[in-house]
Amino acid sequence: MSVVEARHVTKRYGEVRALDDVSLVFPEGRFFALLGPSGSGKTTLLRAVAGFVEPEAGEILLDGEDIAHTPAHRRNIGMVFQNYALFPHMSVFDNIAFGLTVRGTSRADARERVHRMLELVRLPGMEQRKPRQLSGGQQQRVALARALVTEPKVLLLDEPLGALDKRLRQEMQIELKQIQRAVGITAIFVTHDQEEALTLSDQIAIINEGKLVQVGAPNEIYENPHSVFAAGFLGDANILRGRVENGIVAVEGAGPVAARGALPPEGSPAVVAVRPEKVRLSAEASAEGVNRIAGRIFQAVFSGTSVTYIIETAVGTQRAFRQNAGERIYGVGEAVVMEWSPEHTVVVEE
Amino acid sequence: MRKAGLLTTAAMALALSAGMAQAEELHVLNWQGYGTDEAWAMETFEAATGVTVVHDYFNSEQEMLTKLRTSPGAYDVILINSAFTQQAADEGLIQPIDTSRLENFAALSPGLRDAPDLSYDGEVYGVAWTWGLTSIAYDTTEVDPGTSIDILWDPQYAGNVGLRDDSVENVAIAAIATGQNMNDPADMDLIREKLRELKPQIRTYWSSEDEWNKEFSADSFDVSVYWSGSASRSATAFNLPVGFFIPDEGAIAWLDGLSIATDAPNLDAAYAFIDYMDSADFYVRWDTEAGAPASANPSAMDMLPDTAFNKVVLSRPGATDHLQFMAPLSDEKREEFLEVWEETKAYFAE
Amino acid sequence: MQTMSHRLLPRFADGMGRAFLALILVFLYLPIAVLALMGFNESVHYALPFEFSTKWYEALAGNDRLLTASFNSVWIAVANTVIATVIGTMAAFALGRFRFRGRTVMQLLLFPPITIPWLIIGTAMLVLFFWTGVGRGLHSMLLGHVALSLPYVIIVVGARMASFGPELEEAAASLGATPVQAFWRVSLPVLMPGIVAASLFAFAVSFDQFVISYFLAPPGTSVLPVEIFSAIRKGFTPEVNAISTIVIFVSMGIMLAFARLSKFGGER
Amino acid sequence: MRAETRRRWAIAGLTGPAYLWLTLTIFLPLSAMLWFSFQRKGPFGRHETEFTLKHYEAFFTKDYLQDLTWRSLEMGLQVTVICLILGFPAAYVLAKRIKGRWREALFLLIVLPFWSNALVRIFSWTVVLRPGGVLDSAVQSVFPGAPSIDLADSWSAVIIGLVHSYLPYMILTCYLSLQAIDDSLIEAARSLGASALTILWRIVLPLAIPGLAAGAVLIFVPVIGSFFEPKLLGGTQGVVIGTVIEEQFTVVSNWPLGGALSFILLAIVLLILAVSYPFLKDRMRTA
Repeated sequence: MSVVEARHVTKRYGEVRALDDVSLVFPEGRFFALLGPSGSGKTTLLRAVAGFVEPEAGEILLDGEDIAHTPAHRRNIGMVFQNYALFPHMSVFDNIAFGLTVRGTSRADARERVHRMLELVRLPGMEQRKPRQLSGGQQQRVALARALVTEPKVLLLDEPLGALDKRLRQEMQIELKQIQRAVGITAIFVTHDQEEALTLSDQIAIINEGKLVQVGAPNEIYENPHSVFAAGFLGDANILRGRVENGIVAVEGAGPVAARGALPPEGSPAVVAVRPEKVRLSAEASAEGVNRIAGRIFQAVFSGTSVTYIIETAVGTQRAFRQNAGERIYGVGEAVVMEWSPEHTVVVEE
Repeated sequence: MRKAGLLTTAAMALALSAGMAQAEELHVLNWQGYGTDEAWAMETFEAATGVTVVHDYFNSEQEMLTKLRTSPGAYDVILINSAFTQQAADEGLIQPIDTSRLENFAALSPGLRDAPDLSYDGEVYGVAWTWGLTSIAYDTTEVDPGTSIDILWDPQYAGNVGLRDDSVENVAIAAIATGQNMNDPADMDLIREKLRELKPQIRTYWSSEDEWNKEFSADSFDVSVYWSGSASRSATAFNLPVGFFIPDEGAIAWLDGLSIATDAPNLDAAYAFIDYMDSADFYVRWDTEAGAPASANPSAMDMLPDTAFNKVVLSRPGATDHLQFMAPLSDEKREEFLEVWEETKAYFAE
Repeated sequence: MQTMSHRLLPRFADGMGRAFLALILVFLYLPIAVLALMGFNESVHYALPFEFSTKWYEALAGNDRLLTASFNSVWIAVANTVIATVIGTMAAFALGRFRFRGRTVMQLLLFPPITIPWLIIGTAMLVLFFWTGVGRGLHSMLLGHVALSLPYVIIVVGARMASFGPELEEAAASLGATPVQAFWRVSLPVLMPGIVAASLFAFAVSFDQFVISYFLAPPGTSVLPVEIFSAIRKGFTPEVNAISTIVIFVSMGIMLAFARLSKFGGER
Repeated sequence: MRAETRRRWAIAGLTGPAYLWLTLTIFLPLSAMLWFSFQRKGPFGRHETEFTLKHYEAFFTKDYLQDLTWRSLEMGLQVTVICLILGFPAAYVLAKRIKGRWREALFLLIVLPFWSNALVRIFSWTVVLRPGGVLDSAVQSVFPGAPSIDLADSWSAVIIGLVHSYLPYMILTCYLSLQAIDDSLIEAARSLGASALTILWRIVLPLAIPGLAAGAVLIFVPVIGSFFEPKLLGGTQGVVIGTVIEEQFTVVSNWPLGGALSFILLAIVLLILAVSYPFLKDRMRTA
């Protein structure tokens, strides 16, 4: 098990800063997600760890040793590519054994280890198939086996599940996590899919425009986003903008909002975020009091286990999410009042 | 605008059709640079008759025959080596000549004029024009030629001898060197052996007069089989130190005649042109300005200065005693000669 | 220090690669440069040392034969390119898009014109054209050139065809395009780089075609390669270099124009 | 049924012109030539048609024809291998090491020599290679007193001239197949610990096989049938089966023998392709 660390890594493409002074620690044995929209620089960071991108400044440490300028093939890193990058001219066996044979592992030993890997990814007996004879999910597993067979210090995954359909994707997410745990390897993966990041990872780093936005455990970021971007990119959020007045946030058209934690100084603007599932709805006509907004149901999206309401209010469209626990379901056009506790109101940066 | 355009088009069409009717053309098929296409000669002829001379060229006798066969009605006058005249007549490619229409015919040297090879079925098909020798040329600054054909085999000139890549010519040389009739050698094995002995002598083949001049200038050979007319040109027009001699064993002589194609579109001009070609006026200017083989017209030969190349070469006592004239060869003979020569070349290349 | 060497090595290899490419270019252009230079050399025998002269270019201006031949060459090459590209692309499209009986045979039939020495094809054409009364001439040369260019066009466009499936046309059809519209608006633009490459091939095959032209050239008319061949055999003068140099520069211009108009040779 | 009929018409309409053209100008004349190769005499002159195998027999009874055929095959092999050794790395550098505008410009530069006249280029080589020529003079001016370089009229000259003529084919075909290799495959191999050499040998080369094979065929086949390059550059060494075939047509009108030798050459080419096909087929499909 190894620890990877990026220190002040900067990389520019022409005028564009793909990575701007990013420092991050990828702890041992954890599944770490780099989450961000496309073009955010998350892939550049992954490729810098892999050795395909040479940073202009900064260090990349693998177990304390700077590897920023070590060629990729000397880093002992396993990587799963977006489209798997399986060698089309080689059999499954040759693909998986490739990393072993280039290291001079004996054929018998390689056979043994490839066999074990295929068991691990649940593809026993597939050695002689060619990549084009495999399904997408099978190709994904072969790519994983190939990346793991050399017992690398780190496993890198570049949008590994992007090419699979939803159902297969959910299966593979669970399996990937299991395999990672079983092997106990430090894993870093890049995704733009928040749900995938939440499901798979022990730690998430949100990246935007080459900069680190927030790092933490999934629930930590979820419950405590530091910025509007973090709140909106990981999960859904109702954003309210106001001004600090008398130790409370006054939002024009919605009344006062009490929030958890420290507020900006008196008189300055403040932004708060509330997760839709934290919002309660009632049919009361009056909306007096703290953390209450009156509105009208614009749309109710029913999905069996839950209902998502889209509500028109004086401060724009807001959302509320209710488990289908037998409560009454509001119809379109009904007047409602949204209500939530100050505990669930987070002050965020713009 | 439109009217003007119409007018020009009409004028152009008129000019074109008029031009077609008026400009009489004579189509000549010959080797390139072989007398008939001297610019001044064509101008003289056009001035006298109003007929424009247009040339097409061939690079081998077979090509000349192929062109005649595949383009009936395209040519008027054709230069044909007397060894091929009968074949062309036999295939119906050329027509018998009414010698009474040629003023200069009577003045031609009888031996050449009445050469049997120029006649077929009792009629004249080729008008004797020029004759010449294929013999040995040498670099006057480097070589003392002696009088024997064995100079080609002399180890002193190993790697310094030039041959033309031509089967009939080389078989003939070997036949002369072994004292045989070059048109019907009795002992082909002897010829084969003699040719093989040339292996250390030869470095490259030449295929045209121009190439000969270039190779000679680049010092690729000092002794070479060559044509008398070309040697004359190399010496007079190009100022190369070329000597030419007829060995005691003999040399190859050839006779070129002018013939008229079967469907010649411009018969009158053809007769006029042939007559002009056999005139002393034409020949003397050709030989003195460019260099030419010997003329079939003795009065033309007489008008040359005594220092003229052809006169010098032919004036050596006994020079013309052992000349062998190229005779028509059957297809089988040609094929046999070619096979011997190709086999020899393969041996040279080993 | 160790990290430094890692950093240098790929750059060093890159430099070596570029140097190698440069050497290849030198090799490719050496005779062409010599050819161009000799067109400005005084000596008719290509003798060195070099003496500058423009006399061969002056002579060229008066050499109707060579100029007419060049004109014929360009004319045939252009006509050939148009015909071969159009009917070759049609065939390549059908071979690439449809599966039908005889398709493999048709693809195999493209190889004889490439594999059989042109000499043999040329003489064979001569005989057949003579017998059937087609005869010799610019028209029969054009017949021959198109035949030799077709396999190249079909193969090159076919390769491009293989790079995309029928989905694009299906998408167009689903949007209401007729097959013909789908071809013009979707397939053709996607095929374009292949078609451009193929047409350049066709142009080159024709423009440099010596053997076929040699056999099919009618009396009195000729094309550039045939003239050059005759010139090599009978009195090769630097005029030939001069015209070749002009040809190279003109074709360089055509190529560059093509390259600007298309993505030929760039990213796929 | 109507769709099927329409499809048939489309196929016929699209392939018709090209294949009709090829039939009239290639296959019919070649059939005529094949027929002649079994005749005693060529198409001209007056004679009876007479079936004979003698032109094919000639090949098997005359050693020099076999020797020269072998020589041509050797020439084809040498030229192909040298083009491969020079062309593949050049294509690799071009496809994988050079980006953007430069790549396009260099690509154009490499294909441009196609548009110069082959005969004149071959002739230029004689000026370059002869003693006292360009190469010799250049070497002499850099190393005065060095032994004179004389490559003219030799087998090497033939090989150099042919490599020069055909190298762009190899670069072109290799470039196209190298460009099609996804960079992520190379990165995958690097991440698995493969050195540059291993990647070249185990990933790039196998995947570039179609390009290499296409280049090899496009070079090997015309080279073994070539005749004017050996003739102009080779001196006494420039004798190959191509020159023999040419002479059957131009020196004597022995079209039957020329045709027979050509068809034998064609048979050898097809045999070589057939033998290498099973090996190539597998490679072609995956890539």
